[in-house]
Amino acid sequence: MKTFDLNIRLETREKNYSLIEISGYLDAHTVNMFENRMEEILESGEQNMVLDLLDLNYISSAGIGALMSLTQRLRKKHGDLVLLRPNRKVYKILDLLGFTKIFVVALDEKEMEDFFKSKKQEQK
Amino acid sequence: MKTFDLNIRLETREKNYSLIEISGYLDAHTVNMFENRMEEILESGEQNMVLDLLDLNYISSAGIGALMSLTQRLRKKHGDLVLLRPNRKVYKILDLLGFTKIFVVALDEKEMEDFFKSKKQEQK
Amino acid sequence: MYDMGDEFSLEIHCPGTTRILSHIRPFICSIARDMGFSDEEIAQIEISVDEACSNVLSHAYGNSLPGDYRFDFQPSYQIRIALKVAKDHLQITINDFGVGNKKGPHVGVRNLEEYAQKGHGLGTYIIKKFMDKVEISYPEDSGTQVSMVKFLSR
Amino acid sequence: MYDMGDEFSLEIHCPGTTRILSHIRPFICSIARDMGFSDEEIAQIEISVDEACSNVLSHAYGNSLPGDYRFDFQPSYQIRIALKVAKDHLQITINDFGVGNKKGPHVGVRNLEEYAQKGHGLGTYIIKKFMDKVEISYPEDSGTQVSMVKFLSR
Ligand SMILES: Nc1ncnc2c1ncn2[C@@H]1O[C@H](COP(=O)(O)OP(=O)(O)O)[C@@H](O)[C@H]1O
Ligand SMILES: Nc1ncnc2c1ncn2[C@@H]1O[C@H](COP(=O)(O)OP(=O)(O)O)[C@@H](O)[C@H]1O
Repeated sequence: MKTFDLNIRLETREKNYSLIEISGYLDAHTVNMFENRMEEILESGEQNMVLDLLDLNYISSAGIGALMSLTQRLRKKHGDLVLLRPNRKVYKILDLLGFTKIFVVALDEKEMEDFFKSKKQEQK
Repeated sequence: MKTFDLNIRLETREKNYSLIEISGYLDAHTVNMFENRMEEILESGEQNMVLDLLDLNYISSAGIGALMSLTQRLRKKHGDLVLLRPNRKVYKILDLLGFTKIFVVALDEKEMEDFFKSKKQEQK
Repeated sequence: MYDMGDEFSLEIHCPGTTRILSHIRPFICSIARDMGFSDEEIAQIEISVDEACSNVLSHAYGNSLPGDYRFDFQPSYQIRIALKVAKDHLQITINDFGVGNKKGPHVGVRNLEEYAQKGHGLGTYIIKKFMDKVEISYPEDSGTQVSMVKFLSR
Repeated sequence: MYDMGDEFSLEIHCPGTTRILSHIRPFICSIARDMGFSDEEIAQIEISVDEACSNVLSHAYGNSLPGDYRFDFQPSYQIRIALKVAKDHLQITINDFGVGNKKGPHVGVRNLEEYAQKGHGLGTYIIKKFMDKVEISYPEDSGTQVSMVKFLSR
């Protein structure tokens, strides 16, 4: 059976965010599909998005660019994009390029929840 | 760090056989190394050999040929070669080609021990 | 799956060294997997390509006899692997620039009994067993050409 | 590691379709791993090659603007990837037969702030950051040539 290039699964819609599982690879080939799917979720009015990257094996500039514009759009709405538990390789690439300073990266679910808590605190 | 092409590790010398772990791939590139190592073990007077193939990822005709001549040489000495727990892919290739009828293949340690027991019985 | 409406081709030109085999394999498997072949079919394609390439290394460039595996590194000795990815099949053509059929006919064994006796001829047997179409020819400007096709079962 | 005493080269000619990218990557990684590069270095080489190939698809064949990713499938559009495996380095050269520098200079952003504003130019930035030597040229008979080298640290 064919293993898919990119799988996107809307996991839950929590009170404050949508959790979306991304598996496969995010490159110039799959980025259009990714952007279209994210667009749908954005249009449903979502302010915060969490991408679970556990099974994302590869990301290139096309994918990083899509994450970048998604982040920018959510931040305009005072929301944010959280990259949850990227694997070693994806984390390393993002880190070496400096993107771990731009994106919100959470290494586990606790870090993600802490991020949303402290954000709520700030907004009070 | 480099992951090796082929790793060969003499695990134990039991009373009746040598257990040798083979990991990596056994193709035209690595077959010479394999044959040399097997030759050393043969020369030490071994009559029965068990190759633990759990971590063998690939075998081609070069590798099958080496197993074939090893089998033939051990059988001349009234010994045998047992292929222990090959993975699905390696097993499938051997099976589709008909080699599971020529080689002694043991899917687990129990099957291997049963083989040696019944062989002992026969020789009595 | 390739849903581009059209087939496409690609080529690899690589040196006649056994070291290359372990790099060719994941490339071929990646394409076959993407086309929708099953794990079993992928393994069949993988070994068939590997056998044809190994044969180039052991026979095409004339410093070994059947059954005598000496894989010397000679960088000028090339293997060309051409892939044609089509909607319902994968065609793989392996070319070398070696001795062609000057050393004798390119035939494998007919069965495993024959192989157990002779100790060689298994490569061609495997290719013919696992691929749906196999053609061996000797183009004028090159040595041997082995062309093989595997059809998608679905 | 390659202990054959000599370097060797190989080439891949493939069509300008994004689908090919996911097949090229494991091939490049397999060779880099075999040469002894670390996991981190392998990831750097992988993405650099991927960026150069993606650029061919998005820019070389003239139906898209910077930042506008339209990867149409046009089988006549080729990418050539040449690898030179040497004792202490890997050289990868990517050639296309497209517009070359007719659309403007081939430069990336200088830093991430610039990228955050412009929204493009990251590919070249990545290649320059991760590879030890990068040369971009415009051969007469072809479009753009991006040549990159990574040295083995050990
Ligand atoms: N690329 C080639 N160039 C020249 N001769 C070849 C080539 N491939 C195969 N042959 C010939 O075909 C015979 C059968 O090949 P094969 O079935 O793979 O078995 P083996 O390699 O064990 O001899 C070889 O012995 C050789 O004479
Ligand atoms: N193969 C190519 N052919 C023609 N132009 C290219 C090629 N590669 C890159 N370029 C040019 O270089 C610019 C920078 O490329 P890059 O840094 O990858 O960023 P981006 O692809 O986001 O524009 C491109 O916008 C394009 O104008």
